[in-house]
Amino acid sequence: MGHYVPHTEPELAEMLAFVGLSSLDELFDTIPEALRLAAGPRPRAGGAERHLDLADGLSEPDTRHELARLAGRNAACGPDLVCFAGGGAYDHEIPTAVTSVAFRSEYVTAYTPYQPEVAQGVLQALFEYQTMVSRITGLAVANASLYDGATACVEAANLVVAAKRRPTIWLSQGLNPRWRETMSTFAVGTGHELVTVDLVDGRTAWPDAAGSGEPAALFVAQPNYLGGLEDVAEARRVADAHGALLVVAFDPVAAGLLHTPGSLGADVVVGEGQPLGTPLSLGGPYLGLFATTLELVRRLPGRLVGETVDAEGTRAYVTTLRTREQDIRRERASSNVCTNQTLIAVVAALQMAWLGTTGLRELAVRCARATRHTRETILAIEGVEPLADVATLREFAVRLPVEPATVIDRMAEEGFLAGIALEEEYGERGLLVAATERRTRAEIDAYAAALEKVVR
Amino acid sequence: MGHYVPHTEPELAEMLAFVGLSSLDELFDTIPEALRLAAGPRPRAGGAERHLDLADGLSEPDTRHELARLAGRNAACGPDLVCFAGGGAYDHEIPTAVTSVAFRSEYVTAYTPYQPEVAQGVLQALFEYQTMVSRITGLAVANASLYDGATACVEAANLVVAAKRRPTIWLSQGLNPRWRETMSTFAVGTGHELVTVDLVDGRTAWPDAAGSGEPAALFVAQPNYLGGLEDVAEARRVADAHGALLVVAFDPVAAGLLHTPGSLGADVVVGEGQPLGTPLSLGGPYLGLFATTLELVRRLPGRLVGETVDAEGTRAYVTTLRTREQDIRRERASSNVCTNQTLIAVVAALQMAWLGTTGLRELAVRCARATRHTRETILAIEGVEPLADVATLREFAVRLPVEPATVIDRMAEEGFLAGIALEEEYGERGLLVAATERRTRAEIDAYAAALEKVVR
Amino acid sequence: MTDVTTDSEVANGASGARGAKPGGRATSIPLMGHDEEPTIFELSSPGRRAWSFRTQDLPEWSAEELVPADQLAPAPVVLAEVSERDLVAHYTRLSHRQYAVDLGAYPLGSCTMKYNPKVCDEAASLPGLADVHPAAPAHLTQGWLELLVALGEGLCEVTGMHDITLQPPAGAAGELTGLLLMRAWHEAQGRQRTKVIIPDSAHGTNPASVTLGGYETVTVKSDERGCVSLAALQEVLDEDVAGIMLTNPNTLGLFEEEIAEIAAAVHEVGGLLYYDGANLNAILGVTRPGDMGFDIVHMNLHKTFAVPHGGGGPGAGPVAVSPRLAPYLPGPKPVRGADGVYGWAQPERSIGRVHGWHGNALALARAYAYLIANGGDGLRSIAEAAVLNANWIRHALRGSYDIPFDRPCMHECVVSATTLKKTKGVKALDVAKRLLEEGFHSPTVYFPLIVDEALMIEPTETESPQTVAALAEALVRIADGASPADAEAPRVNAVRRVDEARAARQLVPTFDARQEATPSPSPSPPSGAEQGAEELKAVGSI
Amino acid sequence: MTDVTTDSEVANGASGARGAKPGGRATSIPLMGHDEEPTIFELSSPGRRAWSFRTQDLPEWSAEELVPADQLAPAPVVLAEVSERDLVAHYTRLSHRQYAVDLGAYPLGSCTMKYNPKVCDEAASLPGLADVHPAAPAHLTQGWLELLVALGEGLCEVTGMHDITLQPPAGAAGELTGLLLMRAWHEAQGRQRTKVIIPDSAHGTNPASVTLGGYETVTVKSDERGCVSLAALQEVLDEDVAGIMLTNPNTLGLFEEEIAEIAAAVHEVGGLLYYDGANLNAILGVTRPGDMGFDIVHMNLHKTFAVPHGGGGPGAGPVAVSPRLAPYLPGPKPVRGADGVYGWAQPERSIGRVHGWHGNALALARAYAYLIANGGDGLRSIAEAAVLNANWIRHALRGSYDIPFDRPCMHECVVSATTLKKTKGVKALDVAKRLLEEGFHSPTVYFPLIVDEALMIEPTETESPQTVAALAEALVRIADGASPADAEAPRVNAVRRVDEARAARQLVPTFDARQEATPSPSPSPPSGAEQGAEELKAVGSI
Ligand SMILES: Cc1ncc(COP(=O)(O)O)c(C=O)c1O
Ligand SMILES: Cc1ncc(COP(=O)(O)O)c(C=O)c1O
Repeated sequence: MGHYVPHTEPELAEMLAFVGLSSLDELFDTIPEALRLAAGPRPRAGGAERHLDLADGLSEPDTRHELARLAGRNAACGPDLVCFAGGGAYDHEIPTAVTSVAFRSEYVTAYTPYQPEVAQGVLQALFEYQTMVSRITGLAVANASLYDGATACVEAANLVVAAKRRPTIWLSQGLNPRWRETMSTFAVGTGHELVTVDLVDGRTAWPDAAGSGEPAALFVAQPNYLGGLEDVAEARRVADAHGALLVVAFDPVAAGLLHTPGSLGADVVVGEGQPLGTPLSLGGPYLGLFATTLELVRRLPGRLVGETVDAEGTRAYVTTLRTREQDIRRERASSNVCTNQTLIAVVAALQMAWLGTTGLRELAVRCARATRHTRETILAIEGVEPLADVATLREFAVRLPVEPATVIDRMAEEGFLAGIALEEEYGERGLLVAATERRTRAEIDAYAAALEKVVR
Repeated sequence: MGHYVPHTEPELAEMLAFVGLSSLDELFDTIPEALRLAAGPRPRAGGAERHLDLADGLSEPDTRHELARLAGRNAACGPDLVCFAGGGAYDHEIPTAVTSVAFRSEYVTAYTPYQPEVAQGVLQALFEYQTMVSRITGLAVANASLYDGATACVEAANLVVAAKRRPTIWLSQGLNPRWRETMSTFAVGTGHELVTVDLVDGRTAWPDAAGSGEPAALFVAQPNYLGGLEDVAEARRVADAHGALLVVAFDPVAAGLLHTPGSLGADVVVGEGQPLGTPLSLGGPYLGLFATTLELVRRLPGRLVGETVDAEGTRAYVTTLRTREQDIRRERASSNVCTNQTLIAVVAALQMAWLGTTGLRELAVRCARATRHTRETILAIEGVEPLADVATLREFAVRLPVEPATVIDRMAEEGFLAGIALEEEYGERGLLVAATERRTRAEIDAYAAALEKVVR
Repeated sequence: MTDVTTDSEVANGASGARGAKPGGRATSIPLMGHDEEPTIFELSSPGRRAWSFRTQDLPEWSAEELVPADQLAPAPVVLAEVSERDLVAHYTRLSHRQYAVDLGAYPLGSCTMKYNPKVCDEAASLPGLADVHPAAPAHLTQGWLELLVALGEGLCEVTGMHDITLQPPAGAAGELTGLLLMRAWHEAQGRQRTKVIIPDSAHGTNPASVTLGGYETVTVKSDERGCVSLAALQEVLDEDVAGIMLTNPNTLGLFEEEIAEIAAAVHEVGGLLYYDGANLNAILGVTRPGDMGFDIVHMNLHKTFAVPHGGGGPGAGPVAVSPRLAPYLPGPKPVRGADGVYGWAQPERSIGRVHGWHGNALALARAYAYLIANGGDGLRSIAEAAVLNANWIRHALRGSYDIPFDRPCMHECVVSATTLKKTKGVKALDVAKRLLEEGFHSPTVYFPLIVDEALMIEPTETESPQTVAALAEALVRIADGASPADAEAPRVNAVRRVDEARAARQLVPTFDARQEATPSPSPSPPSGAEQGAEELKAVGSI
Repeated sequence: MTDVTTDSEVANGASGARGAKPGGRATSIPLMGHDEEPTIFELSSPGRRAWSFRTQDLPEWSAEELVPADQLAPAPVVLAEVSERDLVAHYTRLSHRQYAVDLGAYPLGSCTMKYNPKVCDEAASLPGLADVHPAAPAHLTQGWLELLVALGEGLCEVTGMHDITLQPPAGAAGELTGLLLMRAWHEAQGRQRTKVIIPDSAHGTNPASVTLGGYETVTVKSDERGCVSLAALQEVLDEDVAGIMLTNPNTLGLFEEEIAEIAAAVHEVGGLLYYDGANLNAILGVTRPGDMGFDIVHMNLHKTFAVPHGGGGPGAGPVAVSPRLAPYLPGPKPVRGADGVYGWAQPERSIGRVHGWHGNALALARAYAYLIANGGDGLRSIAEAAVLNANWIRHALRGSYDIPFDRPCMHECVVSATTLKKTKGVKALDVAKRLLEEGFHSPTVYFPLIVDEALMIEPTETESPQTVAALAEALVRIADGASPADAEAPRVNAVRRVDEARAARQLVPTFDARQEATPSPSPSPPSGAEQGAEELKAVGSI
């Protein structure tokens, strides 16, 4: 049997006898013969029987070697590359304390807490997570996680359209372009109309009106994709003028310095929770943050944990308002999400607890300092210009004298992940640069020196 | 306050007030002024006050960077060097399953199980460890660990001298020379006389008699330091002839193939448990294995866990025969050992459970195969000769045509840790070579090719 | 004694009583007692901290210098302020209040809670995989791309499909992706289809995804054998049907024997077949959805490929398709170039991306480790043992529980407590709670919906015969001793039965809402009555 | 139901009863019940396996071909045979039956059970440290050598000493090393000394080490202030005295104020002063043994420098010495050459090695991480908070417990249950067991031996004021409510009070001995009566 199947031959025989069978193959007698693959060892070249065309299993050490070989073919941030790339995925400090506790096997190998009596650990951690997300977004309710920032936007779109019964949504061009693309993909099914509102001077220039009817909501990113700080209060005013809801895509690190979107009137806040303790991971698993007002809670997608008591009055936690969910309401559910990103939410809760009030601010300040120093240093390089004249926080966009893709490749040779090449829609030869609290003056200065060489 | 002191300023003030003090310094009023260092920030250059001459604390990420920098200055087995060194420290497979469970924080951050009611985890793991050590040594009782192989020998010496009331011990020259040196160090305190018995043709040539009186015990290593298989039954006969006890230093991996020392009549078995799941670690923490007969149990050094019941008759475990221990018997204790290597014993228990009956044999067989192939391949190199003509298992000694130290250095440049240079006492230009189950034919052949180049 | 206490401690009232205890007291871990664990907020003390950052050596610009005045928050967001010590202790204590696969059996039908080999954890934590930026150019991520391509090929082989997207981060996301592929394909054929057929035994995500895919759900009833009836299917099949979503084995753990005929019938009207891969564990190396005639297949790698569930995620839900659907797959897709160099490519008529980056990559790395460690031979043995365990337990439970469809099952078996309820007043839910007292997680209950008082038991292949026997024995003992007192269960666990109704009625979704414990917001759908009934039904469902 | 059972399961009798349960049943974890956990041997099934080795591609020589016939064991040693799944589950369940610092406070006096920062765990698991062969030549291990040298220098600075050996793997090993240094030094001076003085409050390892060092222990009584009386000391000081072993603060948590005078007196007769560093946590950055006049100092890095205790080890017990003893230190010693290149050197008149390699190196790496993370400033704040916490609790317990030496203490305070025992029949041991019910580990009891019904409480600096208050409150509550029923405690933990006497009487040291449960072997020392008495005293001691 395979590595992870415990049954010994005598046990198999005994069990088969108990169920009245004499071979493992007979277990599959209900499967029509024509559909069945053959059991037993794969026939060497040209055998007649149909088998999976997969190599035989590797031993564990061989498996490890293979994975290590693959890992060795990547340039990782840290030893290989000093990271100045962001665009929704940031190189933040992840303390050992957070990882070692969050990845305890009770959290890792549990299922969705369907039996609350033996799942208080995950439930309480999620309740605390919800509280923290509620606080950093400034809204009363947060769910227990969604897949990532992009799909959180998709869920927000579904929510606002259902709440407003209007199919149109205005999307700031400052919303992450990959998130907008994801929204477009899903809008085909739901029939939403997505209208992009351009950035002007690095900020969203909300129109008085735009095609096809009043919007259900405005979506704005804070900071936006180019790193610019948006005027959320202004967005709220525009939304009000249209009787629309306001959805803010918020960077949780920004919560260390900026007004919470909730305090500025946002109805829904979404975000990418990766900066809260999750490594870059080629983009996943990440964490979709989702918060909203109490008024909209019945439309909340995904799971929600609530406090209650047990039969003896002891404080306890349980998933609640479950009638929103697909397993109960099926085709009328507020969302189809079932498996979410619980473990990443637990990580984020630990990371936020590790940061605390002062740490969250300190984190944001340190990111902002590194970003400002990077910005000032590279703007001093001839031919490097700001892409937009807007206040930034932890990321900024520049126009380069050379193709960004080329710059990124050559900077990699110098030991830097230089940033992200910007989409054409934002203008020519744009590079998006982020510097986190992990970047030191020495690294930034070396980066600037390398960039100067490369763009020359 | 330091990173790991939770007290806030107001809390400190409140607590000080409660104990009737007004400053932290006053806490140390019982310490004579002349002996006190000054509090507060270190005076910059030339300040008058006495402070610790230590840098201020680093942040956690800075600490991590510093440790990573140091780690980066070592050539590690694995990515940097393919390991053919042994000599009591072997490069064995350590499965993730073992490490991840043994290093759960309940095991890592517990103390010695003084309150058995809340320490059944560690106690039962040790009970299982004792059982496994008892089985692989073939003796009825094993303790719950000692520091390492060397100090286990020291404890064995103390035991046999006390049991026999004879101060003399015969040590096979095949016992690890570092272990013999450690025994000599401690023999100065206990007044034992250690008599070394030479190897002839790679095996201990037990004399009919040797200076200064009858020995309390014979110590023989199986396999011995040069990798040779000793005749333990013969050692037993010699011991009997002298009315002496027999102590066998046994490699746990050898238990996969060889007779257990207990089955051949050993009274005490000691050993180095590192091969059971512990990384090379520059030599520590390792694990001293120690087993003996029921007759000698009252002289057992270190802790012993026994099975018992709780007040309701439920099976439970507890440290037992504690009157042997230093905290009770003080100067009359069987040993001074208090803190031992519990966590490493837990690791070893997991590793032995991971191996199981078939795995332990398979491990030994695979080591032996790799060793034989290595031996055959390098003995084919001109000028490389066997140091002794004796059957070996997982390690062997050769005589090189060049200085071993030079060979080791040059082989490191080729990506191999070639082995261990043997002490002069074993003959000239000796190299000790070990190949574990991790070594493949490709690695061994590359090693031989490199060696051929290097000794040419 | 002084009053070194936190605010919240005061709020909690006198300690000594059962309740959340402050500080390093561990009465909340079952080893030490049965108290509540305080929230992290109740452990907070202003000014305390765990955080620590790298020395940057940068100008120490203040918040005011860094942020325009109108953007700067007047005060920082208040979070818990704890030491690393309390942080670690709190979440370690919580972990002792949590059941998990690594502690024991978890026979939760449909969820495939098997043991996840630790070697896969190691794969996911390799810095060379974990510390790679998703926007790094392809030539810097050849290892990742090679892994993704190889995983995709392996999964296509296992399912008998042609091409694949690894982007969907969970099963439901895979379903919706599949439905959008279906839609794109039909549209490319110039067809406007409106309906998707789903059996009444289907998982709730299926109909929910159908709605989001812009289709209408048409439910087809299962027949007396627990399978899709070809006749009933024929009745609803017409030119408006975009496709059918099936899982095979279905949620009763039964193989749809007429699958070839079903496929033919659906294809006949121009519809597509979607395979819900939640139950793939049963057929690894035994039969393949592609060979059965399916056009679109999603996999739950967190079920079949040993990605641990993480308390509810993250998972991964790749979608594999037949050749005609390949051009529509989401992009960018990892591909191997003719020169052996890997890169990203956009399928010709891609529906676009369904994830912000490339899906749950580290979960995919785990699955890849699992795939190569098992290999073709290992995968089949998984199915064999999983199916054997389920049948064994079905046999063992005969006589103690109703077995609505008592014929050879695949990897799970559904039994019912109908008779128990009638004769002893003991419901499926009570059996579930009693099982918690017996040291097992309970099976899935009240699903599939077509079985009354359903208990859906999936032992999985990683449970030994001894464990399966112990589970069966416990279930038999529960049935034998069933009494109204079982409504009191569980009695030996960390908390007693939890008041789910109150949680919904009096919503406390955050620590901050605790004080003001709001009655649940009202007049949004569903209506009160419906709500109550459904909330009740929700208990213990999946 | 069939009989798929292991032998041992049968031996265990009918399941269903309380007892060790087979398979993946988790009633042994307190979350799920209060059963025993079966041993790994009872989970074993012949032929099952977890192991997996690398593909070697070597000739498949058989055991018979590899080993001479007379050496080959007729059959392999029988070990447990389990799946990885059962292996992981079993030891994960056992971990739920274990209290630990990471779960809550552990105020075990003398043991310094403080929180160990997780960053140090990471240090110990870096492959560049963990995967280094101890015999690798110095030029391949420069990082390790640099670390060891820097750690040694830092520890010398902290203790005010001149040079150091890092070899001793624990405190007791450090003690013996120190005594051998003492002996070597005296011998080099041409003196034969025979006695070592130890206060009656000393830890048992001190006298045990003295014996092994070849000396005789002379006990000196503590005075009414709990300290070494200079007068009593003078009485035993003579030319036979090799030295004195002290811990300062002593085991009562009191600072020996006359230490300078003691040092002078001992030096006067040519003796040396040995510092037992178990209590170093109290004086970090505040005062230094070297400045007090000590010649030899051992440190318990597993107490003061946050090496976790691991359930009883491994630790590390470096020994630092004054200049005149440096030439005798064990070797090889890590050294920095003039050229900045590191290497190993043998001290001139080295006593030889005291460890098979270089000591518990990975524990030393943890300690180094802790040292540089705290730095000089951080170390002092550790002492301050540790001492403040202890004094706070001393004040809080006044009125509830006897406080034999009620004056300012250092990092721990010793209280006594003498009055409680007299008035309510509640012993220190009962208080300890009651505290387990309150969610705390108990203090050290019955140590130091000079205090009747001693409870030795060391909160450490990592416990917050809230935790210290909760601990005090629990202790006060226990004293207030003390009653003979406390002899029943603990009642809410995984097991009830454990029968220690039976364990010794009827020795079962292995699973294999279980069946034949041997009455304890007899006629070796100590004699029966002594044994019984001492066994009783042993309960709960350290
Ligand atoms: C039959 C079935 N289909 C679909 C799903 C949905 O998968 P996921 O939870 O990954 O979204 C599940 C999982 O719960 C399931 O059991
Ligand atoms: C005062 C004192 N001295 C010495 C020791 C012995 O140290 P170790 O247990 O590390 O051998 C201890 C530890 O228990 C102690 O508390």
